[in-house]
Amino acid sequence: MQVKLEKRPEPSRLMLVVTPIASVLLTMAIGVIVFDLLGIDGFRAVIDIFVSPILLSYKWQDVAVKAAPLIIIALGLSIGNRANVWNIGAEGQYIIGALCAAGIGIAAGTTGGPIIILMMLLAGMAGGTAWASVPAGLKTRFGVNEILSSLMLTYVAVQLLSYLVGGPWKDPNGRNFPATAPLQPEQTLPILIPGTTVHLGIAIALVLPFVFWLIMARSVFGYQIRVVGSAPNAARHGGFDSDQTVWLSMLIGGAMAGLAGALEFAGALKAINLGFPSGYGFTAIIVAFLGRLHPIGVLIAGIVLAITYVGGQVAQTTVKIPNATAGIFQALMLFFILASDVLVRNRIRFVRSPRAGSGQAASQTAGGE
Amino acid sequence: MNWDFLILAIITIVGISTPILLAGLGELVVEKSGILNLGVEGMMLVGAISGFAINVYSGNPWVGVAGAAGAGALSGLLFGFFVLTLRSNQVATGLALTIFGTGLSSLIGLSFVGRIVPQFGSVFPPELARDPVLKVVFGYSPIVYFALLMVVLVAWFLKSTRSGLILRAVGENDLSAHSIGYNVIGVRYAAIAFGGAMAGIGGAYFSLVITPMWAERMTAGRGWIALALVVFASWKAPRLLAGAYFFGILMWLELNAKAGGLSFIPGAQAIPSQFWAAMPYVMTVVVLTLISMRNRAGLNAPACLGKPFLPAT
Amino acid sequence: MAILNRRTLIKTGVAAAALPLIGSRAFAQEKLKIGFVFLGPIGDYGWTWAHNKGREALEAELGGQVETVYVENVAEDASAIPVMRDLAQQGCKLIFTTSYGYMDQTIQVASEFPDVKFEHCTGFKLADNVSVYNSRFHEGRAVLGTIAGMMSKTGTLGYLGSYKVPEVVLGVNSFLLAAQKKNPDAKLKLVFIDSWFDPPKEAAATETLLNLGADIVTTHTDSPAALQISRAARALRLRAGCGHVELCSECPPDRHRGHLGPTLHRARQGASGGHLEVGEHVGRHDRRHGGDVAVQQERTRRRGRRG
Amino acid sequence: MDTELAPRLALSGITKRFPGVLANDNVSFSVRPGEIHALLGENGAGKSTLVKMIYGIMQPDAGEIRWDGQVIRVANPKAARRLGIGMVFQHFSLFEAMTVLENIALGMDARIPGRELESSIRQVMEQYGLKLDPHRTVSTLSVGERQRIEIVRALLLNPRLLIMDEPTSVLTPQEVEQLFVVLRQLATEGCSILYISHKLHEIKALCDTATILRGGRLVDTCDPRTETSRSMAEKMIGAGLKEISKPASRALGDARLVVNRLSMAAIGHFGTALKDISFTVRAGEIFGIAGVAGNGQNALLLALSGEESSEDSEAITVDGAPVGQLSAKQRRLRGMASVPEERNGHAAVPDFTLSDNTILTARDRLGMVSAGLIRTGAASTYAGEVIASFAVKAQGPASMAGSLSGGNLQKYIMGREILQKPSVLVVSQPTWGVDAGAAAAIHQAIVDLAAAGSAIVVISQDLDELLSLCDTLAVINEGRLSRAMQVAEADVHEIGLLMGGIHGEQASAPAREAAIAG
Repeated sequence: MQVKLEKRPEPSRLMLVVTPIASVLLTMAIGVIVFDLLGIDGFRAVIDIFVSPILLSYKWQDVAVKAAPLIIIALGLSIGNRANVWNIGAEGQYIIGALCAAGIGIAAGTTGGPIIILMMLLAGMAGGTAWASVPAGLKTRFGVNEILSSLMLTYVAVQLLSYLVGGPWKDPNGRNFPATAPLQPEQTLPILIPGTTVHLGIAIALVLPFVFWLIMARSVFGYQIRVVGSAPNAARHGGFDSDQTVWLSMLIGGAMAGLAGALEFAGALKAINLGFPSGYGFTAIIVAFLGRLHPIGVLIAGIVLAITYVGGQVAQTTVKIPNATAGIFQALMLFFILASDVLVRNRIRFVRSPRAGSGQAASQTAGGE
Repeated sequence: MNWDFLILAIITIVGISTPILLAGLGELVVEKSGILNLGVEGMMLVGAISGFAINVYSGNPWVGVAGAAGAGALSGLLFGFFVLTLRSNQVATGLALTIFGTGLSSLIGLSFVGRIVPQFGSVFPPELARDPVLKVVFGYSPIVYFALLMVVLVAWFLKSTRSGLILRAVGENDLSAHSIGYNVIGVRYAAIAFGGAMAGIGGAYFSLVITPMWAERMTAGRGWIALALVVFASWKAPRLLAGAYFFGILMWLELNAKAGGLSFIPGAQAIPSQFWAAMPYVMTVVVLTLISMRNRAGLNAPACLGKPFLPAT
Repeated sequence: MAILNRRTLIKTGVAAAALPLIGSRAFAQEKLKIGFVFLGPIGDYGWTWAHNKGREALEAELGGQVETVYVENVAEDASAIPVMRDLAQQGCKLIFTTSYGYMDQTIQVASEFPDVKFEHCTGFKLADNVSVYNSRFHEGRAVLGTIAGMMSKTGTLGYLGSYKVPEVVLGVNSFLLAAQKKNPDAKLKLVFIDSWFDPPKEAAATETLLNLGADIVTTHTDSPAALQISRAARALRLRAGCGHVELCSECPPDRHRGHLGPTLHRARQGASGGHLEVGEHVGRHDRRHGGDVAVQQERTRRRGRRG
Repeated sequence: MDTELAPRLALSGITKRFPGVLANDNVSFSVRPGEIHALLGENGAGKSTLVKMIYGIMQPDAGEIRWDGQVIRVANPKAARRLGIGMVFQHFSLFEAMTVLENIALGMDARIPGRELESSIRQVMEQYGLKLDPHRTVSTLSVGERQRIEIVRALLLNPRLLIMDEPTSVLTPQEVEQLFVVLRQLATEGCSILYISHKLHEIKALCDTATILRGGRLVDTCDPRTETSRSMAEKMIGAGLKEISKPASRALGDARLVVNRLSMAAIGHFGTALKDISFTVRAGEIFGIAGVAGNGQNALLLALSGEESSEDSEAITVDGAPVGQLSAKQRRLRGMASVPEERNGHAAVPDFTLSDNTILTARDRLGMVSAGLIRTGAASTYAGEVIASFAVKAQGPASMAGSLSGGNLQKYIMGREILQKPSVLVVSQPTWGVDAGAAAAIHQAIVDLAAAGSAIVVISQDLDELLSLCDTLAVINEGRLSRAMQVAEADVHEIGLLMGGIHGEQASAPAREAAIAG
């Protein structure tokens, strides 16, 4: 007997929806077992990480603040991934976006108001776009692998941030700590719900998935992205230029990451220090996959991931596990969702081992693996 | 500048280069087989804590290193299972492995904070290892010599053995290799396990040699530098060695820039330390571009790197 | 930040504003819940490690009276706010925010929870329910400098700094000035690694300092990497030693201490139902009482500023 | 056993059936030691299936294979090699970044130390005059040199039968000459050669015997040296062609599509360059392009559809307007439509619904887009129209394209283009793998479209189809197009010669050399 994967004629829609949910549940189940084995109250840990942030209403704003950048970045990345363009440098684009917004803030001095805020957001998008244009250009011009180039540029961005906040942009009143001066209150994003930290960026993160959904489902551009990812030759036949697709998907990914950086800066953190690069750009890749590269899926996945972050902090104080543990859960969810792609596209069949030796058998088993 | 300065500089550079050399060497073999594993940092951390923990229990650093290699290989195989058997996306799975390894090592490490471990003795007679001059040759941890040995072995393996030839063939054209009759998946599993083992030893170098202790995230991003290094070395083992030491020199320059002690390089103080810190990545992009600009002829980038293996059924 | 071996503090002034943090009632039955916001992992062997030791000592000493919780790896930005808020919401009545970078966040959250007392380490902003505490690290540094001045053969001293911030600079100056009292020709090689915690970089930087001629290295970073490196560098007759954490010549992780004093003292005050008064508390290291636990009141000054 | 009497290889009654196709039907012939034996036939005649069974890649359903007189079963290629059967594939795939030596080592069944292998390679190369540096990287080699690697690899096994599958399709004439020298030498040494080709002049020049297959059946085994090209062509494409149903003569209008000296470089190693292609299609005309597969049909389709644009904008004109440099999208706006031969993944996206698949090519002409947004209603309506008009068996516009049978998908794709009323339609293999009913429907639709005044180009390997459908016909061979012939006056034998690479006076030797040099 061997396990054989059999390609489904059509991807299973049921599996498409069931597998992400199953991945989360399976992750929780494994969490309970593993933690119990480690002598930690596994049930409590899993509840705290996955459920407490939902039950405790005062945690909602924290979840929202964490989810916003994840969702926005993941939306941009999911476009590229759909077209088989692998921008994994969103972290760098996020950093550059925040720096550009900070540049506008610093240049504006004490001036504030909607115009300045708008300029900051636009500058953030421009910065992220510019940073993403390097791998896009290298890819279309010279065929440079965008996975590697965009990853490398992330670390260049980190150093640029380090240089700026520790040098030219250092807060003169900051006791020499490497950080920018806090934004003027008139330069920060408006708070939508008084008394909370829910800022404008969260509204943007809630609206954008629907905009992206509209674009992906209804626009010619979304169609182009889907065709290029699904059947490149058909895309060429349909008159869609592959270089253009690379450019657009990279730049949109960069713009979204840059926007997220600007929003995080102007809405949540209000100053940039060396701790600014917090890995949102990488986690967003998980969000994009967990959301099945679908804008609404990304919205939900972003919230789920944010819950695990917030829940991870809860679990630190309750069952006393290190906060990196939340990463185990995030990784497990992603492992499962990626693995379950197999089920979406294939069904599993158990077949008898074919007769060895004959040429036919050899060719049958060749693909079965 | 005097000799002492030079000798100590070399010792520092060799020290900071060794973990990226080890992890890079493993990743080189993995990438040569056509797989891109972005989980190096995670595998290094798993190796660091495993090596440390096993050293605590066994009291023997050698056993610790072996354990680190085993744990690294296991985490690599986890990646392999998803990527090879279930054919999940390599990029996303690799990132997940890094996150996973970071979390797992923190969790395991909880009970190892503050423990003391036995350390490696010198492989050479102490007179040699401590000689003010000869220590530049004899004064390193055994893992440093192991790393150098592995460079030679990997270079020989890839260039001169049939197994190495098959491994390269699999990375170059998996479908052809498959049609000739080679076991593409099996070769890649082996490569990934080796890559994990080397990353694990690289991680153990932190927890057993550089700073014999366990601390969360103690590899501090060196796994990403190792990834850059493989590209910088254009997938050649001898160049990887040179590249590792070159990156080591850049890291050393960064520190010297911060120390303001760079009087021996005119004007160097004016260069922000971040410049040196960014150099490995910038140069990697430049090298990558040069590689891609020329015809692929004579280049080593594995043609199947990062692409899924989809044999016709 | 700092480090502290703290001892304690005091306070004065203002009692008017000071809240009866813990009122006298109820403490017999109800445990005082104390929260800690940590910058690094508790396994960093440095700043956070020492603070956590203080937390553990607190539980050991006041076991029945207090319950402690902590959150580690909290970034020094706005994301610390929800963490502090969460601790307050969980019922902590006393919260230690253990790094300078939490200053504004502490002030903000404190304003939302007037009945919770906050103790912020190394900052300078006060509020009705926010005190700051710190140690006189420079005194310890001066002791180190004195020793270094007397023992160094080469007259070149190494100092592994983290960030070029006032506290660190203060330590550097006192170290060097003290050393120069003993050896007027003493010179200092100084590296800032722009990080509190990066063991490989700390290790390499230490080697760099040794390479630049230093035969004694002191550190103001969090991991013991520098100590381990200097210890390994046997060519130096004098092993380098000792950071801000603890004066010791055999450094490894088991010998670190710190932070205990002020932490303990303040918590003890709270747990015993006494008033915690707001102010600036500065502790001094005092080995006579076992170093870490000794607490002495030294000075109190109430400042007018509020966050 | 007596090798003088027993043929080296003898096939008798070999039959191989695939779902829906009888690939080989009771084929019998034999190959003597030292004989160069041609297997001649059009694409789909069953040559490849036959040699795959000899080489052990497939097993016959019936019949027996004798080797030196003994009945054998060739389980797999390795077993074939052990018997002494070597094969050089038409589309060999080598490891580009590796050296010649490494490539050969990888393909050997035995582990031979590098130095030893190198000396045997050098020996083989010297023996047969094959020039190749074992240490060169494959990516720096020409296609002919790459083929030499495959030949050397096969020769290292000291084969007693060497199968060559269309070996010259990628070679220059000089390389072909060199190859023939090697093959003749091998034959004189006693190695039998089974030479698959459709090129009549090569077979006449090289082979001792020719076995001609058509439609999976053996038509004849003859001596090519005594046959004429014409007689072999006749056998290859079928002398007994069914009655050509001449299309009712239509009044043709003005020239709508004019291709003028269109040239294009080859894409990839196995692509075919287009050389100086010129033809004109008038309104109402159906223009057929015949030829054996792999002679530039794909390149021509891509060049006409706009997926590959030409450097010369005047090389292609539609209704007088130059479109050579326009993109596929722009050409479609000018009224050009095209249907490539590969349905899944090229003409249509299998993972998309039929409705979404209309958007691929019909979005601009049929107003399915407004302000950058797709009007899904319009797409769905149009998909429904196509399904209804072309009797496509599908659940409806929401069906996945990949779930349709080949014939239905082809009808859908043809319908999608035809209902757009293009002024020029270029279609490749319109009825490939399509059942008779669907084929008739597609043919009718093409005729109707022409009757409505469109200019139509049909590229097909099915000569019957072209003869019955087209007004005019030309043959493509090695990237060149013959002169156009009126189907009504066409000489089937001449077409056969053209398909077999006999260019007659049109492709004189000097012109050919010049083209290659350029």
